[in-house]
Amino acid sequence: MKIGVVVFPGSNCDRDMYHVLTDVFHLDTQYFWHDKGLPKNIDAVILPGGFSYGDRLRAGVIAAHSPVINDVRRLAAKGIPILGVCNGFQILVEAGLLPGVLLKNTSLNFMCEWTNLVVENNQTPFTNQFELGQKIPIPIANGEGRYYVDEATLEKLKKHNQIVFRYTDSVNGSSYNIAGVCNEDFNIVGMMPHPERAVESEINPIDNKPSSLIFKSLLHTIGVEN
Amino acid sequence: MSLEPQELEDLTSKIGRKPTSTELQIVAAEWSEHCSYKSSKKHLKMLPMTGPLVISEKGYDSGVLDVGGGYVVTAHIESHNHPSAVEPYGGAATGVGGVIRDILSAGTRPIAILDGLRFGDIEKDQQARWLFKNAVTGIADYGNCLGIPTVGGEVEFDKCYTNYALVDVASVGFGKKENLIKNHAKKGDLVVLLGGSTGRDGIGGSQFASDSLESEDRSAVQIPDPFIEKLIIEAVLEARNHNLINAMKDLGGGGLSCAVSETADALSIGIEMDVDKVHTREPGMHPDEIMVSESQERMLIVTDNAKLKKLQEICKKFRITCSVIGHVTSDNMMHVKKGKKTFARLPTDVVANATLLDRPSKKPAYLATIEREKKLKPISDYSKMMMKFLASPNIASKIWVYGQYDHEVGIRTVIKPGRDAAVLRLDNGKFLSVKIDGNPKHCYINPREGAIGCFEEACRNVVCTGAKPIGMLDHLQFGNPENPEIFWTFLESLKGLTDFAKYFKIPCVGGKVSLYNETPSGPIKPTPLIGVLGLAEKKHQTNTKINTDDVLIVVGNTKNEMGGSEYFEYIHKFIGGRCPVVDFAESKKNMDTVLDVIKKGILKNVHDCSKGGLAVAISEICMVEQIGCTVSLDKVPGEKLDTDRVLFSESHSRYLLVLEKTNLKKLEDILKKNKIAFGVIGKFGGEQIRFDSGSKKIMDLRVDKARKTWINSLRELVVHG
Amino acid sequence: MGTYDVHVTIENKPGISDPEGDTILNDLILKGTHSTITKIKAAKMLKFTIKEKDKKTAQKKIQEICDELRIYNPMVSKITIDVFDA
Amino acid sequence: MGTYDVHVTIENKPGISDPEGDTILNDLILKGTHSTITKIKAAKMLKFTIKEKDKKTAQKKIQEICDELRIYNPMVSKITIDVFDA
Ligand SMILES: Nc1ncnc2c1ncn2[C@@H]1O[C@H](COP(=O)(O)OP(=O)(O)O)[C@@H](O)[C@H]1O
Ligand SMILES: [Mg+2]
Repeated sequence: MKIGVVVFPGSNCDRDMYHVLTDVFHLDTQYFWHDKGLPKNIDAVILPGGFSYGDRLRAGVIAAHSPVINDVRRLAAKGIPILGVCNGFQILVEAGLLPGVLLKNTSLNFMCEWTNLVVENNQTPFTNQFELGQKIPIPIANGEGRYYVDEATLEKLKKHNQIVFRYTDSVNGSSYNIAGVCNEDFNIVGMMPHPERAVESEINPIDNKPSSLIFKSLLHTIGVEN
Repeated sequence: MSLEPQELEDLTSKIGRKPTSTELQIVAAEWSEHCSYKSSKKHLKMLPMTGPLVISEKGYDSGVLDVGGGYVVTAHIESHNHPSAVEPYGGAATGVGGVIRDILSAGTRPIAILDGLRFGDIEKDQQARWLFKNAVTGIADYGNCLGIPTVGGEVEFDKCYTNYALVDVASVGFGKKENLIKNHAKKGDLVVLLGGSTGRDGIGGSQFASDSLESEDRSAVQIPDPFIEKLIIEAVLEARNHNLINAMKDLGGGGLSCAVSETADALSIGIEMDVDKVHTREPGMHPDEIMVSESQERMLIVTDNAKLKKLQEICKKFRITCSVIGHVTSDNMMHVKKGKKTFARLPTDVVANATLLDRPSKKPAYLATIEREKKLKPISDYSKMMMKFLASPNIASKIWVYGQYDHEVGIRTVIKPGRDAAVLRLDNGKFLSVKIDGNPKHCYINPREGAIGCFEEACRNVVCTGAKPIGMLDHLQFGNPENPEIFWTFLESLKGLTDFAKYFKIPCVGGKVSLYNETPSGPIKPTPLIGVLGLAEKKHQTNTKINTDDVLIVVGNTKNEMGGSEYFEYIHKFIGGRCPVVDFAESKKNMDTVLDVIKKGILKNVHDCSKGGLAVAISEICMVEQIGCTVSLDKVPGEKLDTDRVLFSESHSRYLLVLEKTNLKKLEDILKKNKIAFGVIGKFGGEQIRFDSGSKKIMDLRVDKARKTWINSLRELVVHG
Repeated sequence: MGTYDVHVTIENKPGISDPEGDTILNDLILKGTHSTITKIKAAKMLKFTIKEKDKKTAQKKIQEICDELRIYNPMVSKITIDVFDA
Repeated sequence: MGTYDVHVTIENKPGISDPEGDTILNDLILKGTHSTITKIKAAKMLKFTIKEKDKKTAQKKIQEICDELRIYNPMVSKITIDVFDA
């Protein structure tokens, strides 16, 4: 069982994600540099947060053209679970693997704060251990985190159950308070908040259990007893 | 860009000939106040720099502390005042970049940033608001992009900074002791310049920092490139892991001139370099420009032939340029060539060691009368006054600032900004607590006691998290040192800090001096800034939920020390009076005892009492925890004072402790045994923050209203003016 | 072969909110005395220097690049391309 | 009285580096097959709609606003103002 953490120039949550996967959930995890390929026998791929290419032009757009994205696309088509967190989500969106777009927050500022999510789809590889409607206290940290889709697409997302997480409050002006979405097959999930920052009680001032379920869902999906 | 006539004479006699133009540029850069510390160096020696945990190694730009288990913590502090005053965004951002590279130079990974920001009166002054807003964005954009959390800092506004800005940045690094760069070099080793290209930007920057703002060269702006810096960090740490770095130094003020001469001098070697090998941003740069350019995001690395190829591969992976610009010689000379032609050839000890000065000092005349108080208008409605006070820029919550900083990245931040000190978990299972504090209002009234107060306040903040202070950083910011009155205030502050550091056995592990901080209307108030690092063996509960009937205790005496208080200055617009004085013995006793009771685990919340006095500190607990409290001012220990003085005195060495009623007896016993002055002053519950004196209600605020005002007012002020 | 300066202006499509422009207008301009300004729109510009055989080819080429590399996100933005002799 | 569109382009002064333009060029454009592009400079544009008596007044007014409200920092950036009939 192997999890890949893809690292782009400017990724900065890669080490945090790696720590959580290995030290907290004891998964066999490996870094993959953006200009290399991904092995075929990988069980899940995670695109961590950060500022790939310094967020220049638009967050995620330059990284979306990396060679590794072709492999992500290929693995995704085979149904392998893919998770993009924060900048990883922005990259997946820019690569066209997830719908919508992430715009500058309405505050125009970078925002680092704790928010609350509710789970809207508990059938993805990263949410199957949740109850529907379950709350997750979790931090966000982004400047371009305002999820936007037009009305027609929003209806489509609702219809196909592609909305995975919503904020309980209007945090940054996102359409329908969307914090995370998935593709039509449910195996690609993107979310702006940072689960890797919330799974350890030492640094989570509220409750670390809900965020842990994101990783436990993955363990369940790939068949690891933990 | 020039030497004083005396310095030119000095240089000529030391090298026995007339210097070339390149030599003049190099020496002028290195002998600037900023690089050479010529005014301050003699005196800085008084600070205690050693201790059981301090690791000193030649050529480090940051202090190193052994935190056990084979791990070290590094720390450094810098300011970027002049550049930030003209270009707040770029100036503040590159200030972050600079101090980060100091941490990296030791071979440690930067794990935290703290920022101290000071501007003019943002309520009235649009320029101050513009400076503030852009400096915050600059720090946010830089630190966030690097993925280094900004975990703490402070913000202060004072008229003395009108049309100016103080932007201080401290950084903390962490790593394995065995990975520290040993800084050694031998003949034939290669000198490599790594990172961003060298351009004309920032030329003259460090003399710029030593000249007053009016006469500055306004072309000296630097464009931040945090993306390159991030790649440099990763490349350097990977190179470190492969043992490819014999010695390393970051390029800061004075550019290549300083980096090359100081490296050579520290390692007792010579360096021969070729400016044609430096990767430049624009064609046709003159050797003088290349030598003094202060382009950001560059590191100087000494490696050797066997390691070069691997180093180049790593740089290529991280898409950063690295150029071999020279090699190590054994003649202790700094030899700068362009192709075959020599442009400078100077003994490194001459370049790196400016003649130190003994500046005259004289007690400033204003101090003779500053302690006299004038008659103040009595407060008719304390509740109303307090709401205004909570909304004032210095007292209001700084969430608008730290909410823009990623303070969680790196997943170490146990105690996040918004409390006292920040706490980071370390890989050895211990916890590091950090805080920076300054107080120009106190320091103006009494430079010695004010500086000591900043030091004690930073210690107090760290102690409030259950950590014991293990190291201090100082950043001494003053006006023009050629003015004996200013130089006197510098010396007084330094002496005070030294006395405190020695008494408490807290070594100074790093620091910086920034002089010539002059605004168009005169020098800034003395602004020493103190950073304190504390270590805790385990995580302590110092901010758990407060419930109804929990009790509030104040430790430490409240004294008649109103000078420089926010209350005098903001409410009464009065500068004067006696400023708070730290009683060392009392301070130590309180600190030790508070640490001791925190370790016993009987406290729910601990908060220090500082700016705004008891009234503000107690309100802060209530507003953060969203619970009311009824406080009896008669129970506050100390001499008998007027109500406003009890509420707003900023006496040091005071702590607020919150605990369950059932633990009160236990606590009282310990406090009594240790002969601590304390009072059981309040009881939590309800929705009001209420202060009583006897049966008289003095002040009564609704927690939710107070909280809303306190949290939002700074944002409102900045965003909507 | 000629060298051309090509300016690509990227701006939000009509109907997509522009908090940046709105903020400058409301918090900065209208706070002062400048009541003749009725609207502000923020945009981004990229100035390309390109060597192509003629203006038209330069324009076409840049349009291609912008589409292919997603210099703008067609879901929310549109671009305007202006070509000048360098 | 007329209504004018005023475009203000804010860009780094010559000689001052432009990391964003460089990254777009090196990491996006030149990674592909687009070798005819030799330079990219990033800039920001603000499009003002203003009611003034004539073009010249509109231009002057906008310049004033940009200076007074520090829409750009003259230390680092320069602005170009173009006025069009709305
Ligand atoms: N510029 C800043 N950057 C980051 N955090 C800040 C900044 N200013 C204030 N803070 C945080 O806000 C809290 C209150 O700051 P301050 O009022 O200076 O505390 P204290 O009075 O205890 O010294 C602290 O946690 C501090 O670290
Ligand atoms: Mg405090």
